[in-house]
Amino acid sequence: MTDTANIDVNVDQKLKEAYFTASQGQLIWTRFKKQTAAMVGLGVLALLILSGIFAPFLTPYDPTIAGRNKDYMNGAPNIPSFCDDNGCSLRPFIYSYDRTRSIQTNFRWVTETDTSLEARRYVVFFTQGDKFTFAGINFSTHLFGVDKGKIHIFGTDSTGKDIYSRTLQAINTSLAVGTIGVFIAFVLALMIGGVSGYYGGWIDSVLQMITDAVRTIPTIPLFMALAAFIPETWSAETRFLFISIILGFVGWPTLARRVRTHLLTERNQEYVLAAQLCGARAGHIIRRHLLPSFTSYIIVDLVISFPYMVLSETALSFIGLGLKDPVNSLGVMLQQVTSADVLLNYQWYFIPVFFFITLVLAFVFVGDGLRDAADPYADTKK
Amino acid sequence: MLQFARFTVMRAGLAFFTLIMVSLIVFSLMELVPGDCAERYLSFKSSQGSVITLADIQAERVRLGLDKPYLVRWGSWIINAFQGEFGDSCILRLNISELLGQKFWLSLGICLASLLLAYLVAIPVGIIAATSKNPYLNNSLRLVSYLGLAMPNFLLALMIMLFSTIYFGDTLTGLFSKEFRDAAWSWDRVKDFLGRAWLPVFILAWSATAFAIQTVRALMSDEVGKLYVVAASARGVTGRALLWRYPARHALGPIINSLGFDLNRIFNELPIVALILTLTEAGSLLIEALARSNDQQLAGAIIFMLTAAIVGINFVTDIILALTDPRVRRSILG
Amino acid sequence: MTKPLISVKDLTIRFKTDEGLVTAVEKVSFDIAPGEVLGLVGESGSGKSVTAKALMLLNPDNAVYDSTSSITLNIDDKEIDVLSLAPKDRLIIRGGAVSMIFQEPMASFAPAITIGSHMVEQLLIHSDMNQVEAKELSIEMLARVGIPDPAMRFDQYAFEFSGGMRQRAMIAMALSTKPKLLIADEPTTALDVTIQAQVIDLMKDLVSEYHMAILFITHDLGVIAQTVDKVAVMYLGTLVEKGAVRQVLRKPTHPYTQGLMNALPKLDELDQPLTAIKGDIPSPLDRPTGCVFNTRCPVTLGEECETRVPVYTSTEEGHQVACLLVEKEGASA
Amino acid sequence: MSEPLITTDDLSVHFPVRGKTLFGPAPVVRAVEGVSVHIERGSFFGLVGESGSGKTTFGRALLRAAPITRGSATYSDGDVTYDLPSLKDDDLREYRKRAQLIFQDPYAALSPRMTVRDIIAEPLEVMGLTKSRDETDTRVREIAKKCRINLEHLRRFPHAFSGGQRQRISIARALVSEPRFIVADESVAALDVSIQADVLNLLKSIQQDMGLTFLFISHDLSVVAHICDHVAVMYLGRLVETAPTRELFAAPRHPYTKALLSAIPSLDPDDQGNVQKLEGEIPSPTNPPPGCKFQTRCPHAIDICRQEEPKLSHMGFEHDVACHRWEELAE
Repeated sequence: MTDTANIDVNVDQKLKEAYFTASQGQLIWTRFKKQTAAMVGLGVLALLILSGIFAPFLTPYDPTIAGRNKDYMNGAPNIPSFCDDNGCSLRPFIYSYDRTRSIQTNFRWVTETDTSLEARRYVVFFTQGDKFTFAGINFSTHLFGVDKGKIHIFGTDSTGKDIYSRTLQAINTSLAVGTIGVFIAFVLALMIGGVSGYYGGWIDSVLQMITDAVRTIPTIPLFMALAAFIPETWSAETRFLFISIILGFVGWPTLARRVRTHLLTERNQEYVLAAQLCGARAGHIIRRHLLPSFTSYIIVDLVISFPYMVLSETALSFIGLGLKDPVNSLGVMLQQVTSADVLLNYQWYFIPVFFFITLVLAFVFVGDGLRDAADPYADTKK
Repeated sequence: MLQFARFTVMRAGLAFFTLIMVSLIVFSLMELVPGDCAERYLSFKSSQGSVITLADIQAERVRLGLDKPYLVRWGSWIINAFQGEFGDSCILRLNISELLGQKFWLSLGICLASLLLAYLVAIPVGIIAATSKNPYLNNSLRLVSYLGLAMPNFLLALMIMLFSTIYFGDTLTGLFSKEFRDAAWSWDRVKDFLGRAWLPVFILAWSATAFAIQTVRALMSDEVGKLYVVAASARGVTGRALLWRYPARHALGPIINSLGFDLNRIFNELPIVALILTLTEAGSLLIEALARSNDQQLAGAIIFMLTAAIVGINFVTDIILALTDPRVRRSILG
Repeated sequence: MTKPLISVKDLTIRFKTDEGLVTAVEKVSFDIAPGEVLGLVGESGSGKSVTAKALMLLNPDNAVYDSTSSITLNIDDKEIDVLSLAPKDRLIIRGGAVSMIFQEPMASFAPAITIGSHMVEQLLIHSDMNQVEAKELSIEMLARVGIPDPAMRFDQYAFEFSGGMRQRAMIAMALSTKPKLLIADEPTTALDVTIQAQVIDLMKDLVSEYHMAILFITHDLGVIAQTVDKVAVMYLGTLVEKGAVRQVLRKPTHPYTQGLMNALPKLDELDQPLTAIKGDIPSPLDRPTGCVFNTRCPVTLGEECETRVPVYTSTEEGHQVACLLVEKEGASA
Repeated sequence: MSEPLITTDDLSVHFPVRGKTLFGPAPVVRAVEGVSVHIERGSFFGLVGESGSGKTTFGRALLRAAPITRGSATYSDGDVTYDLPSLKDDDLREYRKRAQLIFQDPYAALSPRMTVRDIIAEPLEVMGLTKSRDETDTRVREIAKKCRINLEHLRRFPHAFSGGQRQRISIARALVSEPRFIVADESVAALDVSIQADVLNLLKSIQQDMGLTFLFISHDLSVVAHICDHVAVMYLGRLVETAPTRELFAAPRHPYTKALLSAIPSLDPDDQGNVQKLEGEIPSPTNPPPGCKFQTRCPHAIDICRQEEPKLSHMGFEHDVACHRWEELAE
């Protein structure tokens, strides 16, 4: 009896010591873990990011025109199944199909599926397919495919490109645009907000006026005006880079304001004064006190501003000013749902929309959770 | 009173300065874009079949004053802009103020209506979210407001349009029915306008509401936890009086303060929504100028006017705050 | 014998937190007679503010009152069970018969509402006065608490008042409904010592004028000595000693009260070294078992103090102490 | 009489008020105005005043953490002598080793992102006082032991500690560079009574052990009376009275000191104190009254007090007072 009590006390003591020796990062993580919504968001986000990064491997086909299926344009999703009238199989399969278009069908594609046993196309894993380059090495292995013909689990678009492959690729692109945009905005914000907050005084006043002026300009119209002048001759990659850069350039003022506010509050903390009274130079104070106290806030800010970058990119691509084929982005994917035809006949075009919404929601929830977890007053609010 | 007048003048000066800064930024960006108005117009002409020589371009440049130094051109542009005169459009060759005229005000009206709608919804909902102790209600309100962020306006617009096309046979697009499009203002035209304008207003308000709910909720949560609310309930103030007279009233200041930036956000969405709903009367010029014809004169004018509207709103809200909030009044009057 | 104005019995308050239930106040009992001033002394975390707020049901929603707890208010021959008051009946304890003044007068006035408007609002809630009468009475009250030019001050905001004036206005407001019990939560702590003296003087005057009872909460034994009739000493949510002010301050009996007295720098005994109480105040999260003071007690009996909760022993008429040592001495004597 | 460690003469600190003034000269807060004191080596010098008296600013000016507008301040510990207003770079850094500050708020003064060991070691590393990590660790341990910090706690973060423990960490950090002069700014004000005594005793014993000189800033006269040898009283940026502790508490001369003393509530319920209650409140330092700064609240103010500012006059053994009427009032 007393033994177990002692063990309990020991465990208790260990837990306490762990809490006492936990750094700020660990404490934030502990608080973050308590929030179910944020944890779910984080899981979903991690999944989406990973599938974006490993898109070439996870998807069976090349997402550009090179990987198109000429025989299956505007094709409905093929859902693999295990059983049908002809019995069950341990390996999931889809059916072969035959598509025809003639005057009898009003020139629409009509798909006839052959549900016979012989026409089954079995799903195979780690199959060889389109070549892709990942981390500088050429691969041709894909997670799955079918033994004959092609499989399109999200269907295909009007040119026969696999929507599943395009979607994962699009996530990758949108994340990349967002990352570059956020990074540029962040560097600008850190420089301008940093100078403003660290020096204060009239430098601060002038920089604040400029920041405020930039903040009042509605960014998307401005952005449209700029993007409209992108020469048609630019390659898709150049466009991609240019758009990310513009996103960064219009996104900095809000971040800069926050950097400045953090810096101003942090700079006046007593422990910074204590370091100054030790004779610490500016470099030491920035490295040892300002930056560490800052990173948690900055990470929160970055995560929160990320979905807006993705949204802006989407909006631009949506009106046709952003990215173009062969670069896939979520905005490009979203643009394709704009016709009534899609809603009536090709509803699978909407699948990427759900990915998009999920991605933004995941970011927002993670950002929110991080903000609450990093809030030093979160404990006292209870 | 004198101090207040001084504050107003100073604040107006600041607004003026902001506008000048903005004009410089906008003007410079327009300048950075490759090609100038003369080239653009003449290349447009040449695509129409006229034969254009380099000398023609040069002559056109001189005519438009494009040969003058950058700062001089900016100076004359800004002076004209403050008189509401933006010169002629590059491509359309029409006077921009005439071209924009009513259309700009219609756009502004729609945006302001969306802002109003957003806060009409967001204030009660935000207050409920901040004060309710029901975790389910709280979480579902949160999810809805996040959906407002994650579901972009253009998608929503598209969905509504497609559904209405399919189920009602009416695209709900445009701001006027055909018969009223070019008619003079009349009561019927107003009715027609209102019957159609609600959709863009609703769509623009959609994500604005989501933002506004977040703002209201955060501000209210801050205020609700303050000691003066406890003190008020210790004096027997209860129910709605405790909510409205105390935290809500004090959260109002920052909300009013943020109106200008909310308007900014709505302006951001305007061109895209306008494009989808083919709001030809109000938004087409924007799209036309910004995205299609590369008309830098027109684009500059539109962005400048939008920004001027925001700066104007910011000015007005600051004055309102100074008039209504004793704390702000005190910091101004010293 | 007259009934006490308010009678608190076995008040136990726990807070629901992520770490489980945290006990803030345990088995606190005291009475306040009409016109009597009771001082509640304790350091941070002692639960004195939580106790006071319980009298007005002002604790946040995660506070749980133990079922054995009772707070009874006797007003005009009526017994009011405070803890079971329905929300609509709470006016009597919220500014009616019970009023409260807070430690930070700046934070307890809404910043964008005038002082006068606060006062009128309260009067309109608690009396059948009209706007004009309420304003007249409010200005009268402001004048009574020594605020110069009250008619002008009536229309000002809290930030236009100085610290001392704010606390005076707070007192004027609390008294305007003529409460039977005034709860004063550290009313002078945020003030400078010369201003504190003014406010204490004012409160003493008002007590005799209005004949109301006061629950005076503070951590400052000097303020207690100058203002109250009876004292209750709290430590970590428990009342360790209570009695008349002269009894407790002249013959402190509980080791904690003794420790507090010894730790206090006294102007008339400059040569006496200060004796600190060893250790730190434990967090309410790990409240000691047995006697709550056993972790810091200089005369602890060891295991017995760690396991058995002491009961109150009377050392003299009206002077009660919760300490096992005193219990034993009492038994042997 | 031993040598002074700190000598100030007519020391003044003015701050411009940041605000919206377009026209006319910016208003100035005269936080400290013409203060002259001697702080003897090895003494525990108390500085008392209410909020707005400028006591904190004065302490910070001596550490060069607030700008000295006018007057002189000299530090002289026998080895070196520094003229504080003109200290530059190297000398300033050298001075920082000799003069340190202990803060009021034990929560704000410790970086939440550093372990206790790192916090205490920071001055050593910044000043380059130790050569190796081992040496640093040894020094940290020594000082931690002196400040009664559990050595096992060195790897913890500040959030693990209560106010009293944090204050001890703060003290350890101030002492680790072995300074000669410590400014303790309201260092026990935020602590509970039972903890406060412990920290006061610690400060006193350390001062005696290490032969330090303390400038102890406080609003609490009884604490000052207990721990200090010499007390100076400030009011609205001015020094109004300074004397050895015993002398000051036995025979206060300035009406403000008297009022301050009588305002302390006595622990004896039957001792209502000799009535010396002050009317009104301390005026704003942006707009101080003319003449004697205390005249608006002084019960003895006469015409001269409203017109002329009294000088600090030497009235006895180390006892100075700034009052026009102290001689009449003493009778």
